[in-house]
Amino acid sequence: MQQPLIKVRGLSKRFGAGCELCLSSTGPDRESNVCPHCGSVVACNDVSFDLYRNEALGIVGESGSGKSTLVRLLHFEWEAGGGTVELHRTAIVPALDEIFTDGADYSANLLGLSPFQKRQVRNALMGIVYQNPFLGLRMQVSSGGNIAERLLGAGWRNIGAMRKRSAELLERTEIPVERMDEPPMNFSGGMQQRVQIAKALSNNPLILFLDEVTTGLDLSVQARVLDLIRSIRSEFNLSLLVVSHDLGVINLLCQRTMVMKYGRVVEAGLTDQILQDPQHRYTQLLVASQL
Amino acid sequence: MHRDTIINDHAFFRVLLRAMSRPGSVCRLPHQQDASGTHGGLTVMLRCLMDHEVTHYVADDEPGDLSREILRLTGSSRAAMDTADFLVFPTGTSRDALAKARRGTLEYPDKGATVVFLVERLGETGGKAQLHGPGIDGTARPLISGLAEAELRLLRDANAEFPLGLDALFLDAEGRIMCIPRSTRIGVN
Amino acid sequence: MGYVAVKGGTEAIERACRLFAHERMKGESGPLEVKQVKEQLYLAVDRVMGEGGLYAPDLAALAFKQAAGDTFEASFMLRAYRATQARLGYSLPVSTERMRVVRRISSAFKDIPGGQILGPTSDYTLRLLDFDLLEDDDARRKAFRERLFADLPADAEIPGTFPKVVAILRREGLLAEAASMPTEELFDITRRSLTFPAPRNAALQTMARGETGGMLLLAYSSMRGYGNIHPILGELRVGYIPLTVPHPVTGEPYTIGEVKVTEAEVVARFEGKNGMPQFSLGYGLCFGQNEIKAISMAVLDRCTRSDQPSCPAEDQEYVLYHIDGIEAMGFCNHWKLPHYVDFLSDLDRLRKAQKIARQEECHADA
Amino acid sequence: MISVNNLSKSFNLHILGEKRIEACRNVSFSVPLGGFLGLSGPSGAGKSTVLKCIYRTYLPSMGEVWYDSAGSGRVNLATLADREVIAIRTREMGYVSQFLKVIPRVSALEVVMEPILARNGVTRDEARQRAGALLERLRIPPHLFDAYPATFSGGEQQRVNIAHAVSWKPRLLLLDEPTASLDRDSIGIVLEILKELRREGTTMIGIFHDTELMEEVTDEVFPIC
Amino acid sequence: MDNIDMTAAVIGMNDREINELIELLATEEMTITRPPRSGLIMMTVKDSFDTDFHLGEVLVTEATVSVGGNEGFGMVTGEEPRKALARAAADALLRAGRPERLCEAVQAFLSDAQNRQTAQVAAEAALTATTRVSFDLMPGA
Amino acid sequence: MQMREWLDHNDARPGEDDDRATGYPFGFMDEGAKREVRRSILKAVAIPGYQVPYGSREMPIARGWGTGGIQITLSLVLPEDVLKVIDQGCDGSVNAVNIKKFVQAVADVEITTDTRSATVIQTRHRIPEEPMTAEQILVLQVPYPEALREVEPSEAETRRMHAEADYSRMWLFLYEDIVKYGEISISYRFPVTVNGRYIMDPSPIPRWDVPKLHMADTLFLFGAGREKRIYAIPPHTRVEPLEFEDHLFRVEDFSGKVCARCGASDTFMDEIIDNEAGERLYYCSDSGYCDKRYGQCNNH
Repeated sequence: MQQPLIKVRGLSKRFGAGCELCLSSTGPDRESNVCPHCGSVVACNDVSFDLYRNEALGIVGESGSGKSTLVRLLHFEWEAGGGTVELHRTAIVPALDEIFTDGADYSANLLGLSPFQKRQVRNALMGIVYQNPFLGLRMQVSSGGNIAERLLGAGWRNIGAMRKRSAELLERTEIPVERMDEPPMNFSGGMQQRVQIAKALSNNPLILFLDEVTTGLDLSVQARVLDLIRSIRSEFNLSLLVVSHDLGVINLLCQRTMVMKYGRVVEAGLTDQILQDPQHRYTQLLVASQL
Repeated sequence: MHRDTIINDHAFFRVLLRAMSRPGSVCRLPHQQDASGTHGGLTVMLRCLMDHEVTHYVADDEPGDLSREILRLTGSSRAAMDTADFLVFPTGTSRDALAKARRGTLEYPDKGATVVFLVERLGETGGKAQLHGPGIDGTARPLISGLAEAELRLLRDANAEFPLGLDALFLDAEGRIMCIPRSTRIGVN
Repeated sequence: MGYVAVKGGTEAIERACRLFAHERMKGESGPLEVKQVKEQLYLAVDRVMGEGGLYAPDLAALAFKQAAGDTFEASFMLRAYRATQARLGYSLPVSTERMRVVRRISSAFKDIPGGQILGPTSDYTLRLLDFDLLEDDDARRKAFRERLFADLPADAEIPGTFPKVVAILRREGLLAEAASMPTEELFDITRRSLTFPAPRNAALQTMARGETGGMLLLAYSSMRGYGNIHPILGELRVGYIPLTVPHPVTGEPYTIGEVKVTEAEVVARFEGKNGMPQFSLGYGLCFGQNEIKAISMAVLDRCTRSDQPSCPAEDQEYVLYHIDGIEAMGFCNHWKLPHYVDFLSDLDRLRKAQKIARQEECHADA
Repeated sequence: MISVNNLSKSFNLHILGEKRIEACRNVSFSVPLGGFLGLSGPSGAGKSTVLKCIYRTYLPSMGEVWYDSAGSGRVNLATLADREVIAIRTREMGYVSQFLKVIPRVSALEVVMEPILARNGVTRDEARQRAGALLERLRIPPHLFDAYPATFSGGEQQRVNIAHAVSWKPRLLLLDEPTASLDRDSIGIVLEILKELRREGTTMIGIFHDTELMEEVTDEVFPIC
Repeated sequence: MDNIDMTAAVIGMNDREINELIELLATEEMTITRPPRSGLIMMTVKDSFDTDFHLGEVLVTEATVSVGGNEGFGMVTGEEPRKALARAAADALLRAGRPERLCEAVQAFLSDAQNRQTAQVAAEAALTATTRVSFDLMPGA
Repeated sequence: MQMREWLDHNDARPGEDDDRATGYPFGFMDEGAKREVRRSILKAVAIPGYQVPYGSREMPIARGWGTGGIQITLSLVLPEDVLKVIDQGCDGSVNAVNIKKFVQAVADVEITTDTRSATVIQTRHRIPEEPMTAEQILVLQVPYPEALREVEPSEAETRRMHAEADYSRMWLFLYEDIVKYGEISISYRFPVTVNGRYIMDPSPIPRWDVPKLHMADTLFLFGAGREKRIYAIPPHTRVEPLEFEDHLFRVEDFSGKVCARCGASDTFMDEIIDNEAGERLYYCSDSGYCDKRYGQCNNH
C-alpha cells in the first residue's frame, strides 16, 4: 500500500486567550466554536488525516466550520496551536534536505520549522487558490508578473525564460497570452481564478490547496474552472485539498471527503458514501439541503 | 567625563572597528597608561562599547573580580551566559559556552552576542584556520596562540546559520586584537 | 558662463543665519525676556516641553524665543539639547493619584467625588479679542490680582488628592481591570529603536512626546468616522506630580521637584473579552498643560490596541511612526536640500525609457 | 471469491426525528470466482442496498463482506479503510447503476476512455480505439462520440454508462438494473458483452428487472425478501 | 525636617534667598566632592492600568558636598547649580549635625522659606477651589 | 574644591557668560549615545547589509539632514582625523558646510576637500570619483534605509521579508518595470544584494556609484537618523545590483559628455541649463575631483 504524501495529526488552532473549558464548551454538540467562558474561538481542533499522492481530498462544511483555517495552517499562513504535519520522503527536493533525518520516511514536523524553512517548503511543494482572488493575486501587477513572482521566489533570474513559462501556464489555463501584461484587475472573476491557478502551478507543486475556488462565480464560469482543475489534476499529478461548502464541487473532484462543523471533523469517508449514506446529523442536514 | 578619556574611547573604538571590518587582520590597541596587565587593557577597551544598557558574562571568574571591574568601569551588569550581550573568556576557552550564547533571531540577528577571548598571542599568519568572507581580501590565516583547540569549531557551528551567530574578538597579552564576525566562513579541520 | 556648482555656500549660510536673527530683532519693541515667555506664554512653553520630550521650562522658553515662536523648531532645539546631557538616572514610577490638582473635570458624570474643578482654562471664554490687553501694564495686573484674591471665600479649600473616576467604574466591574494589560519589559524609545508590535509602554512614551497637531489629526479621524472610538472623558486632570529618585546612597525615595502634567482617561465602547462586556479605557499623559494632546493620546492609546486594525488610527505602526513632529518636520524640510544627483539619475532613466518607447512606436509603424 | 455474511443495513435519519429505516437484514450469500449471482426480490426488499454495501457507497450496519482481492488479499469490504476501498474500486471493482452519473462537459468517448486510460496502461490512441469500438457495438452513432451524454436520450445514456463500466474489464462487476431503460436489441448486445466478460473471468453480481433475462445470464439467483 | 520639605524649600527660593542660604552655609568649611552638573532624569510614571512608562526627561542639576566627612547629596529640577549645591550642603551639614549653631540657623532659614511657600501654595489652591462647580440639589431630591 | 572657592569662580549666574556652542563635550553626544551607536556599527559590520535598529539621538541639525551620518561620524571621530563632507558631490553645498562647521566645532578636526587626504568622508548622495583606500571610512547619510519600502509600507512586514530572505516582491517590482517601460525605472537608490544575503538600499547614490561598493578597499557605514538604522558594507564584500540575466544593470549614460571645466569624460556629470534657450552644459558632480583636475590642467 502506498504511503501518504503528508500525514496530519491533531491539528488545532484557537484564537484568543483560551481557557480550560474551551474544548468542552465548543464543537458541533455545543453548536458553537466560541467559548462562552473566555470568548476564544476554537477554529479547528484535533484534525487528523492523510493526503496521498495524486488524490483529491474534499473538506466540506459551512463558514465557521474551520475548513479554511485548516488550509491556512497547512499553507503556513497562520501559526498552528498544535499538531503535526509530516511530509513523505518522496516529496524531497534538494532545498528541503535538512528537514529529513537520515533514512526516516517522514520529515520533521513541518509546523515546527523556522519561517524561512516553511517558506522553502511552500515554495517547493505547495500551490494555493483562494476564493478571493485578492488574496492570491496582486491585482495591480501584470498577470505574467503574478506568475513570475513565484518563479522569482524560486530563484529564476531570466525575464525571457519567465515570460515563456508564464505564457505556457496562461495558455494552459485558457487566458489569452496577449493579455499577459494586463493586471488581473481588468479580468472577470473566472479569469482571475484561472490566473490564480496558473500562478499556483508555476512551481510545479505536489500539493494544491483549493479554498472555495468557485464560490461566487457564475454557474457557467464555475464549470470551466472545475473542468480546468480536473484536467490539471491528472496532468500535473497533483494532490488536491478541496475546501468547499458545495457538495457538487466535492462530488465532482474528490474521492474522499471530510465533513467539518464548528472546528471539528464530524465525519470522513468515501465521497459517494458521504452523499448517499451520511452518518452524522449535520452531514444529513447538509446533504438534504443540497439535493 | 574628561575630554582625554572621551578621545581615548574614540581611539579604541577606531581600532575595534578596523579589526571587525577586516576579519583576520591583527590591529594594535592604543597605548594605555592605566592598563595593568591583560585585564586592564580589556576593560578599557570595553569601555568604548559597554554601559548599563548591556549585560555581560565572564567565564572562569570565580571570585567575580573581572565582572566587578567591568561593572565599575562601564556600568554593565552581569547576566547568564545565554542572555548576556557580551561574553568574556579570560582563559582562551569558552568551555562550550559558545554553543549556548545568544545568536539573535532572524528578525533581529543583531541580538547575537559579542564574545571576547583573551589569548596569549595573535599573529597575521601561520594559523591553521582559513578565513573567507566580507572584509577579507582572499584568505586570512591568523595565528591565535592560547586559544583552546575546540573554540574555532564551536564558533563555526554557532555561525552556521547566517545571519544568526556570534561575533568574536580576540585580545592578546600585548594589546593586539583580531576579530572573526559571524559573516566570516571558518575553514577548520 | 563660469563654473556654477554651488560653492562658497559657507558665506551665504552665515549670512542667512544672521538674517534670521535680524528678522526677530529688527522691530521697535524691546527685547523679549525669556522669563516673560516662560510666564506669559506658558502654554506654548508647555507644548514645546511635551513635544521636545524634555521638562525644562527655562530652556523651552529660550528655545521658543530663539525659534521666533515656531513650536516645531523650539521643541527640536530641546531634543538636540538633551542629546548632549548625560542620563543621571530614572525616577521612581509615580502615579498621578499623587497629583496636586489645579484642574479636574469629568464628562462622564455630572458630579464626582471631589467635585468638578474647572481651574485655569480658556474653555469657557468667549473667543473675542480682548482689546484691554493692548493696554496691559503693571498697574492693571496688580489691580487684577488684588481683585482676584480679595473675594476669596473663607472656606475655599481643596483636598490634597482626588479619587479617580475610573476607580469608581472599576469597583463596579464596568471597566477592564489593570491586570488585563500584559506585563511587558519597560522600553525606552530614546535608547532603543521601536520594533513592532511595540510594547504598550513604548507606544505611550512615543505619544507622550508626539506632536500635538499630528496626534489630534489621527485621533480626530477616529472620532469622526475612520474608526469607531467615541471617547467619553472619564477624567481630565491638570496638576503637578512629584519627581522622586532613589537617593544615591541610601536608596530612599528622594523628591527633587514637581512636574506639571495633563492626564486624560477616556472611556470607549465596550468590548466582550472574558465573556463579560466592559468599557475599555484609553490613557493619555503629557508634560505641561496640553489637554488636546492628552485627549488625543488617550484616544490613540485605545485605538492602537484594536485587535483588528481597520483604519489608520488603529494601526500601531502607522500612528507611532508618523506622530513625531521632530522627525516629520525634519524630513519635510530636507526636501529643500539639493537633489541634483538624484534628479539627474531620474532624467537619465526617463530619457532612456522614452527612447525605448519611441523605438517601439517606430517598430509598430513599420 | 466474495461472501456476504449476515449483512444488515439500516438508516438512522437524525434530521427526521431519529427515524430508523431498515433496508436489508441478515443477508448471506457467496459467489465463486467467475460466477454470476442474480439478486431477486420485490421492490424495496433491499437488492440495491446489498450492492451498494458491497461497493461501500453504503456503510453496512452489521455483517461482513469478504472479498478475495487480487491486489490486497482477502479483505472485509464492510470495514476496509477508505483508501483501500478506492484502490480496489480503481483496480478491480466496477459498478453499473440504473442511471448514468453524468460528468458534466465530458464527451461520450472520453467518458468511456477515462477508465481504460486510468487502469489498463494503454496509449491514448489505443484507448480511443477500444472505447470507440465499444460504443459502436452498443449502437451509439459515431457523430455522438464527441457530444456530451447529458444531451442524450435515456437509452443512449445508459448504453454509455455500461460502456464506461465494462470498458476496462473489471475483476468484479456489480450491476444494478443495467438494462432497465434499454430496448430489446440493445439488451441483447449488453447480454453478449456480459457473457464475453464472464468468459474473460469477471465475477458478477446483478439485479435485473426481467427475471427471464436474469436467469439467462446468471448461474444462480439469490432471493432477498 | 525631612528631605522632601528641604528640597521643596530650596526649589522655591528666589535668587536672593538662595544666595543668602549659600553664604550662610559657606561660613563653615565645606568641600564640594562633585561640582554641580546638569543632566537628565527619565521620568517614569504609572498609567491607569499600572503600566509603567517613560513620560519624558526632566532637566536636573546635581551636586555633592561633604562636611566633616558627611556626604550630602543635592539634586533639584532645572539648571540650578546653586540650588543643587545649597541642597547638598544643607544635607551634609544636617547629617553632620554640627556646628550646632549653624545647623539651627540653616534649619530656621529653610523653615521660614517653607512657611512662605506653604502660604503661597495654599492661596493658589484656594483660588483653584473657587472654580469648583457646585451642584445644588434640586428641591425635593 | 572648597565651596567658597567655587562661589568665587561662579559668581555670575550660570549661562550668562557661558558660550554654549563651545561648551559641548568632545564629539557632542553624550557617551552613552556614542556607545549605542558603536555597538550598532560593529553589529552592522558583522552582518553586512542588515539594518541594525538603534536609539538614534536628536542632533542640532534636522532629521533628514544627515543626523544618521553625523551620529556615526561623531562616535568614531578623532582629533587627528581629516574630514571631508560632501553633498551631491560638492564640498561647498549648504548642507555639507553646515555639517563640517558642526563637526569641526565639537571634534576639532581638520577639514579638507581632497578625497585623497581625508581619513573620514561623510557624504550625501555621492561616492567620490577617486578610488578610496583601506585607510579611509566613508559615512553615508541615508534618508530611507529600507530598500523594500518601495514594495511594502509596513516595517513589521519588511523585517519579516528580510528575515526569510523573501525578496520575490522586490524582484517582481523590477520585472514589472521592464514589462512596462522596457527598462528598470529605479534611477538612484538602486537596490543591491550584499554578500549574497540581504537586499540593501545603498542610499540615494546614482547608479554610477553603485559598482564602487563592490569588493572595495574601504569600509562603508550607512546611518539613517530619522529611521534609526545603521548598516554597513565591509571592505572586500560582494555588492551586486539587482539585475536579470537578460536585463543587466546599467549606470547613467554620459557618453559623449565632457566636463566643461576640467575636460573629464569619465565622471558623473551635473547637467546645467546654460541659457534661456535651454542649452546644456556638463560639469563634474564631484567638485573636489574637478578642482584637482582643473588645477593640474592649468599648472601644466
